[in-house]
Amino acid sequence: MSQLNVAIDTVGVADATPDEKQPWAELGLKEDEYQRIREILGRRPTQSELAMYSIMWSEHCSYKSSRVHLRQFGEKNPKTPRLLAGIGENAGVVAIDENIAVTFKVESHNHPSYVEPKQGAATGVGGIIRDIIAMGARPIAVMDSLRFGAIDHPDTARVLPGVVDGIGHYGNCVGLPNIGGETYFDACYQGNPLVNALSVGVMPRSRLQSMQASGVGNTVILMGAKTGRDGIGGVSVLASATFSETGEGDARPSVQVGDPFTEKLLIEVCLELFDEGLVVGVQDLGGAGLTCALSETAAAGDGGMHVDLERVPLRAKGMEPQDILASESQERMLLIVDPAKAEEVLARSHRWGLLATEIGTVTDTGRLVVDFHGQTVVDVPPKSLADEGPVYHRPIAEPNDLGLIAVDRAETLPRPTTDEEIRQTVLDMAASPNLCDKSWITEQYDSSVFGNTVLGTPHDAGVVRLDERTGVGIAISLDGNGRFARLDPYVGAQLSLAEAYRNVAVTGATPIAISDCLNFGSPEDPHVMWQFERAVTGIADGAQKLGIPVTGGNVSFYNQTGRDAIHPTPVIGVLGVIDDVARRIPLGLGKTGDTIALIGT
Amino acid sequence: MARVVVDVMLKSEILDPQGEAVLGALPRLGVNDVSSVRIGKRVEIEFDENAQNVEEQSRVIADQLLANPVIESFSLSIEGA
Amino acid sequence: MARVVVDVMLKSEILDPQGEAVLGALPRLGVNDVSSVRIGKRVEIEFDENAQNVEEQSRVIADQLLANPVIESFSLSIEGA
Amino acid sequence: MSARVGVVTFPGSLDDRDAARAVRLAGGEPVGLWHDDAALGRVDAVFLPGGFSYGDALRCGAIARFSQVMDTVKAAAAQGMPVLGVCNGFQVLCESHLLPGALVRNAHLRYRNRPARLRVETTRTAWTRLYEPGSEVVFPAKHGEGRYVADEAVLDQLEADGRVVFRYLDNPNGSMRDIAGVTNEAGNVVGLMPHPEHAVDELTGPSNDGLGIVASVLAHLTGAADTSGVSR
Ligand SMILES: Nc1ncnc2c1ncn2[C@@H]1O[C@H](COP(=O)(O)OP(=O)(O)O)[C@@H](O)[C@H]1O
Repeated sequence: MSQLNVAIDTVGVADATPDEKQPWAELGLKEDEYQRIREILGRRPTQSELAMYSIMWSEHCSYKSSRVHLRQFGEKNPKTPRLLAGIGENAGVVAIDENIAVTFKVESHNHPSYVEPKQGAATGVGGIIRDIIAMGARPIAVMDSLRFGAIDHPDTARVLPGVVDGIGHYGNCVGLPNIGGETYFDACYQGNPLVNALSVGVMPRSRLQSMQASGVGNTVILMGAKTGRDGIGGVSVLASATFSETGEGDARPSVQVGDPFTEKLLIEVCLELFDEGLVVGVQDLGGAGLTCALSETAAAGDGGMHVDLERVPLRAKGMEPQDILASESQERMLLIVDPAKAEEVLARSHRWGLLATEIGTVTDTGRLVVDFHGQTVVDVPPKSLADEGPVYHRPIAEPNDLGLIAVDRAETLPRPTTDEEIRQTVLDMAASPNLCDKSWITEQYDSSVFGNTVLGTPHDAGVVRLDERTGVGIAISLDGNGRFARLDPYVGAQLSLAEAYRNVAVTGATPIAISDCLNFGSPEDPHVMWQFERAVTGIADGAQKLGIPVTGGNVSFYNQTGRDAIHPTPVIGVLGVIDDVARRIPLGLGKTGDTIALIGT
Repeated sequence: MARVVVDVMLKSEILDPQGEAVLGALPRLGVNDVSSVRIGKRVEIEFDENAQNVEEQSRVIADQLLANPVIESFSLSIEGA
Repeated sequence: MARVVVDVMLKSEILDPQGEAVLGALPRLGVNDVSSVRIGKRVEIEFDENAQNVEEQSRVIADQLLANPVIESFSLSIEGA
Repeated sequence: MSARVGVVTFPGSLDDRDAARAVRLAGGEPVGLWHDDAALGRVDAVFLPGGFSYGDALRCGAIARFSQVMDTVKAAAAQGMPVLGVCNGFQVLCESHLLPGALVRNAHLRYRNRPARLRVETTRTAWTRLYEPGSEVVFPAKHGEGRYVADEAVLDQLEADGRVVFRYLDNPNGSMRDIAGVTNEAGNVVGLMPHPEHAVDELTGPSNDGLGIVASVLAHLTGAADTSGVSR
């Protein structure tokens, strides 16, 4: 047995030491939240439990500030028989025809990409790909929507190349074509660049997977990379509170490094297991690691779960149970498997050179129990972590400068009048970083792997063939405009939705579904909360008008430095279906003599 | 002429996919008793004959250009002056 | 436990664009008296406690896997046994 | 019966499906081969596809060289079996010493994806015999480590023997003498960086020039109108 810290904080210890001071505030919990945890458990939480609650009740995992507004999507979404899985799942799933379905989602990895641009962006791509796998789909393409500060700011020279390198490196190595995206520069993103990544996958409808840990006696398997100390920065206060640290200064990095090769193996192994019907439930390990995967699968299932944490293969020495639970190591998936099939699951992953380990069992206790070397360190109702987190009704107030902005109208700007001025305006626009050619970026991305990319950059939307025999395919566009949303978040969000919708439609595809990534400042600022509420309402109303549902998305708050928030930046992905990709309409002018018409208003 | 070698390695707790891949391949070469492989960069810098402050300058280069302090650490050795 | 370090460098006649890129960036850091920069790999191998023939095995690893003799050369150092 | 072309899947191979599609579209029968299997299962030729075998962390193709399948491929190549390596497959062939030279980091240090115009320099190989000598083809080139390097003496020898198979018309990576692909002495083993398997259909690629690669090997295997200098 590896050396066990005698000071390990078990449920028994917690019972015996109710008055132990705990660093809940340092972990981002509020006093009343901490008291609620004590009520739920009927005692003080152990260190591991405290770590789990602080993670699951964070803004990122619990959507505590956004939840009341996001409900609108469910309420206003048009009903469509195409929708096979919607909001609340890892990613929304829509039917293409009687046989196939696609799943797609856009997610942010903004702050990590500022701290360490290459790895932050790379792991963002990796994370969204695992969401797609978890639904049962083969990922078939990625897209990226990027916002940076001023192009000539020295820090942009650090962030931009790293982000592009990370997205390219991860997508290229894992073998997914990049079929489009956006790149904008604005000083408001200087300290808060936005890195939003979208992935789309395809599956036979019968292969749709669930995240339920159901079936008492079923085995819980952790598959993929070893668990290291990646990204446990916050939780490290627990350790330093009880024993002094001796190790090197770099012992607790907050940065995760991605390994696209392992991710590629995860894709192949998972799909093989799904096709063979070897999996009961599956969940990817994302930002909140095992904590999130264990509590969500257990909460979605019908009973409880028992886990022996010391079985988790570790990359670092001396990890405490709360470290293992909080680790954000990449390229891991959790599988729920019939014990009679466990051996075959392990064999199939080993054949690909992928680690897979039985770490627990599904139980009927209604509790998530985690033991570490035989001592119980977690014993909680899983729903209290996954579904019963705090919900806030944050105050909302219209920004004071809205009137000021409204009177500063484009019509008041000087117009070019002479030929020379018009010429100069055209040149200025062509040279503007937001309009100029982006091939410096896009040619660092593979666009043709899989041999199904029918349209990629520089077209209005990416078009991918799904089935070689029928020619059926999909089109996707990803669009956002923070400047419009700053002027009027309701209309601005709708403009982005309309732009993505149009970009899909002009390829010849019929739009059928929406995914969104909502990038905003701090929810504790009532002005930001107002922007958020307006943007969500705009999207929900727009989706209703257009007759296509919002199937999922992601909220990124706290994109702000001091009191300065970024422009509210809802980024919208629209997915369309095209019966025969051979009939797609590319960008550009046709032949000499063709008529040019302008339609619309 | 001074020759400076800067070794840049990933910090010990950071995943090193290159090292892991090599470790995984060793059994194919018949090597089974290696416990860890870490791969970093070795940078050899040659200064002009009469360069001043070689160590100081090397430290600046390593710190600002060669190593990414978020995930890497470096060590310097000066091989002749 | 033996720790072996293998340094792999591009042969001198092979162009090293990464080294050239660093060299080209130095003046921006205010460094003007560097004449050459070459970038290679540093591989740290840790053997199990009771591994045998550490040097021999390391040489096999370096020669067959870590360095490509067409373009690279390597040097070995054993740091403890 | 159409010829059977084995397509190897290493962990990390990415273009294996595309290679199989190209074989099928050109009239051959693709057969999947697994990196850990020594048996080639009665295939008539082998296609090593692009990707990042075993993660390609150390040096592209360096680890794939030690796979079971490569031992068998080496032996079969020595017996004259046609072997094609594209992108990572080319890197694997060089690392395995089935082809001379090495592929290193692009001179501009970035991964770059652009359609590449190539000149077919020789049709005296198993994989190019149906092209017109000197003709121009367009295949996508997309790689970060595709700069072909070798000793001057080796390069001179390749030129003298007519073993440069493809040359870039707009060198995208700094390859020496604009070399995009080479062959072995017998002409049965060919490696190139750009992707013929992504140029099989104008709907999804820049051209369908790549079909000629597999068509050539099929013609070679059926021995049709043997105008090439390649022995079987
Ligand atoms: N970061 C990126 N990733 C992938 N594709 C991008 C990215 N940035 C821009 N593109 C692509 O480049 C092309 C031109 O982009 P853009 O200048 O924003 O044009 P548009 O205004 O038509 O969207 C589009 O096809 C877009 O998808």
